[in-house]
Amino acid sequence: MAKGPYSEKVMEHFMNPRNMGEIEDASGVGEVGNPACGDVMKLFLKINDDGVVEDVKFKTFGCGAAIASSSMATELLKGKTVEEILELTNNAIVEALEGLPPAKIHCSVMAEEAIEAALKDYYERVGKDPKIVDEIKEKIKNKETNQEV
Amino acid sequence: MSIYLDNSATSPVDDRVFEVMLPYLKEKYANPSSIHNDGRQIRDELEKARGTVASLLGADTSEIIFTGSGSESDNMAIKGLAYGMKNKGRHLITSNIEHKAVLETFKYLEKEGFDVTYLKVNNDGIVDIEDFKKSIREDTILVSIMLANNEIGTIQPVEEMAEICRDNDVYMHTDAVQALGKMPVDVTDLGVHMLTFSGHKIYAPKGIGVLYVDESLKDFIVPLVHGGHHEYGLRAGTENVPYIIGIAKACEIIKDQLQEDSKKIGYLRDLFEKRVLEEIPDTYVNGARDKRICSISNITFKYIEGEALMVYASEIDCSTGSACTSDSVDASHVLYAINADPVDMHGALRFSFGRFNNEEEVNRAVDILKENVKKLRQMSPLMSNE
Amino acid sequence: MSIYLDNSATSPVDDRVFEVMLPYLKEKYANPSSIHNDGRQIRDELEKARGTVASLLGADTSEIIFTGSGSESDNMAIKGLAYGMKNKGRHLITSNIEHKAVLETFKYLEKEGFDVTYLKVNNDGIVDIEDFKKSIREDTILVSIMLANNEIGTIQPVEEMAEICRDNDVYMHTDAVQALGKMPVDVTDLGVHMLTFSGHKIYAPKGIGVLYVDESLKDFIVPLVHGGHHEYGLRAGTENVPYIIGIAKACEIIKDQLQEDSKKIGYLRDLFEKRVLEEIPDTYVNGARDKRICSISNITFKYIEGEALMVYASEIDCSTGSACTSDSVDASHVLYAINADPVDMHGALRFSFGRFNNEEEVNRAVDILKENVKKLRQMSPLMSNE
Ligand SMILES: Cc1ncc(COP(=O)(O)O)c(C=O)c1O
Ligand SMILES: Cc1ncc(COP(=O)(O)O)c(C=O)c1O
Ligand code: FES
Ligand code: FES
Repeated sequence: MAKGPYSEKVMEHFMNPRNMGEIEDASGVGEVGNPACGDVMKLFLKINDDGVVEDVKFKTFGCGAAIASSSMATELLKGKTVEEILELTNNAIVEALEGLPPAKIHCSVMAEEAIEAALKDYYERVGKDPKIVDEIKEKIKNKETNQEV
Repeated sequence: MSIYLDNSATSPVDDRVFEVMLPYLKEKYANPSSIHNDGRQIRDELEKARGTVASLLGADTSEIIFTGSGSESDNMAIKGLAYGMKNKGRHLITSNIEHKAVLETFKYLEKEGFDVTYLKVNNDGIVDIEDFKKSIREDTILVSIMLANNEIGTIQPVEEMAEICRDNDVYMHTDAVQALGKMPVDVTDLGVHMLTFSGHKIYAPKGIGVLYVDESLKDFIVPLVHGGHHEYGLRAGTENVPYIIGIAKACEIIKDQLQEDSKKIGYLRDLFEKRVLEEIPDTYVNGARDKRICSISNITFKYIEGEALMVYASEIDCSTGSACTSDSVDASHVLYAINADPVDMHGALRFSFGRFNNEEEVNRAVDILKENVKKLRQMSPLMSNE
Repeated sequence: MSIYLDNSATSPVDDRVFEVMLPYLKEKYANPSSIHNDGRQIRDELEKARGTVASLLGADTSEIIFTGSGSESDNMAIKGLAYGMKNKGRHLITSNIEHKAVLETFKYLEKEGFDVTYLKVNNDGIVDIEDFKKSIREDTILVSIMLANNEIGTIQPVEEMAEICRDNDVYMHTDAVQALGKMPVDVTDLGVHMLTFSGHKIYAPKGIGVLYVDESLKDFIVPLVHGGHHEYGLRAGTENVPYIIGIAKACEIIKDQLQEDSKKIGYLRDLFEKRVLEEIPDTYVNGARDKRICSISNITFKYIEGEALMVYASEIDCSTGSACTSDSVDASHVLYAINADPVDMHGALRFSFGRFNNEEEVNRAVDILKENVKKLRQMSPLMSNE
């Protein structure tokens, strides 16, 4: 791949995005971003009765970093349980992509937010309080900062 | 080989320009300020080059100042006059679609105690003459409005404005960096007091600019670079002889073939635009199509993001906004100024055509765009159905 | 073919420098600010060049700013810091043997409300450290003293001064235009905050300069040229890529062969001087002979006028005073400063040697001078007898 602003991994996912498209009968859909800001990410999750991600698809309006982050996110999501999903931070996505330019880090944050939004939608659909998502996230964050100390 | 449709960002050096520069990078190296024969010969050749540039612009030889870039010329004109005339008044006028070299200079002068009016443009990307008239005050000393915009190519009514300036005893500068070589540019016809252009947009190298300064103004301009008496005492520093010889040749070529160039470049641009608009749905042109220089086509591809398209269509060299802003993720200030749709704005790309493009390249570029716009739209959540 | 002994006015471009620049005047023309692949490749190469320059100076890559000339670097350093720090103080210190690019900048700043001390030099052409210490005040913000003088070649005690500056919380700039390539120049060893040099004195082309700026200072410097974010926001304008690549190569060569160069150049200069002093009566060297860079020999030929000798000995390219003052009939401010005899002063010529001179040229030059000094002296009423 030609030398560009992005790592080879980013370029690879950008040019050949995995799991692009929509899921008709999704268990949860998350949409984040604002078209006026130049980025929208839509994530479709299919979660089975065991709480495991069976299928995942995305649609993204945005730059290469946004598209690559979406694609990488879907790969990381597949086969994970709901709890495991929530452990997935934007840092993990950036790492898996072998880095993003500083101006483009927010594109990976968007991917994390899209996952959260999709999960909340899933919780709502199965009749659980979507706030759980925030609580779990909070716990994970605390654990991380404790580890750093 | 990439298809270079980014001639407004910078142009290749014309072979004829390259050829005349060569001896000055080799055996003709003497300092034009040296009084020995080798120095004097270079001085003569340098002054002849100055005359060639003057002749293209309809100026006198002594009104041509060589600088290190278009940006430096803009800065020198604006700061030089503002500082030189600050006792006469402290009000300055410009537009909100100027190049950064102009806008940032005015922003700096605001901090220095000057008062700046930034004129709005209409949705076509053109300054309104009535607005302009109203903005002139008793204490206005300088107006700087670009001749042609670098992102959408729109031509400003500089001639009319310069006349109004002269009636009101106000000085007028124009940034003609994008205009020169694409339309007739004559300082007498335009009636401006100062005019900027840059070598690397007219097939000369990067790192040389020109500032035309009306003879009557030369005593008032405060230099940016003090020192030796180079450039009539307005810009110190040993002259960049090779590039001066080069930019003069570039001017001579423009004098010779402006009509031929504009016809060809305009034909290619129009062919490109026609095919894109017809064959790729949901696309449109930004800025007035009828009041543009022949070289620029700024096109919005709805539902996708410009940089993403650039990477997908990587065989094509083009720009999102101006090249200088590529390190920021902000959308272009010019598209904002013409009230472009805030979503569509992100899908705008600038294609700029030049002397060395050909029809085959243009057709290939359209085909590449077609295919990749389609691919990216399939990913876009903004498209209602696939 | 003339004998070029004017390398301090300007130097020929080294073939190795020429070679590496060529591709950037031809196919490698993309704008380094463009985000397409061609642009990014040029950006990488440009930043590599910045690293090469930094490495010669012992600086960090991000401390190197490319400008349009030595004069621009001097102006940028001095005005940039003066304006940036004017709230801290308004006192500036320099010497009276600086290059015009420095002196005229300080004269301008005096008009702008700054207070400037011009240090005298002794008869050797060197600033006195005790004088310097005494000149520092509470409100001193900047000292600018050249590393080597361009007319007589004397080396100033910049390292000692920089240490005193650091002790007193004052910033120090040095103009190393003549020093680079003739003696070791390392910003860490020197301890200066800013350092200027110019391409065309080190076998790169005219029209490019470098300013080293200590990282900690970059936020305070007010740019001369506002606009795009080029050069860390300190100098707007599309980069002169060919010359940047060229000046980096010139630096690489210096890093490689400084010792070899200085040995050879010093040998030729000493041979020249020895023969002139021995074989032409009533001649002497201006400035300290032992504290000089290896390349310059400023010689007074009593009883005759320098320009006349230059014309008679027209096969030799050399200078009366510095090249920049050649359009005035005033004698050199440097010779005044060292208290040169007011009559003799007019008979002074500067011969400056470089990488591409050879012994045969030097010997021929002496023979030519010998013959023509004799001829002119026969015309001179100042000679008691022939
Ligand atoms: C000591 C010194 N400083 C500054 C300059 C100016 O350099 P430039 O001609 O590149 O502006 C010169 C040479 O002209 C010089 O000798
Ligand atoms: C309209 C306009 N003005 C000024 C400039 C600055 O010219 P340069 O890059 O030579 O500084 C440019 C191009 O970058 C331009 O398009
Ligand atoms: S989508 Fe906005 S910068 Fe990546
Ligand atoms: S002798 Fe002619 S200038 Fe002095």
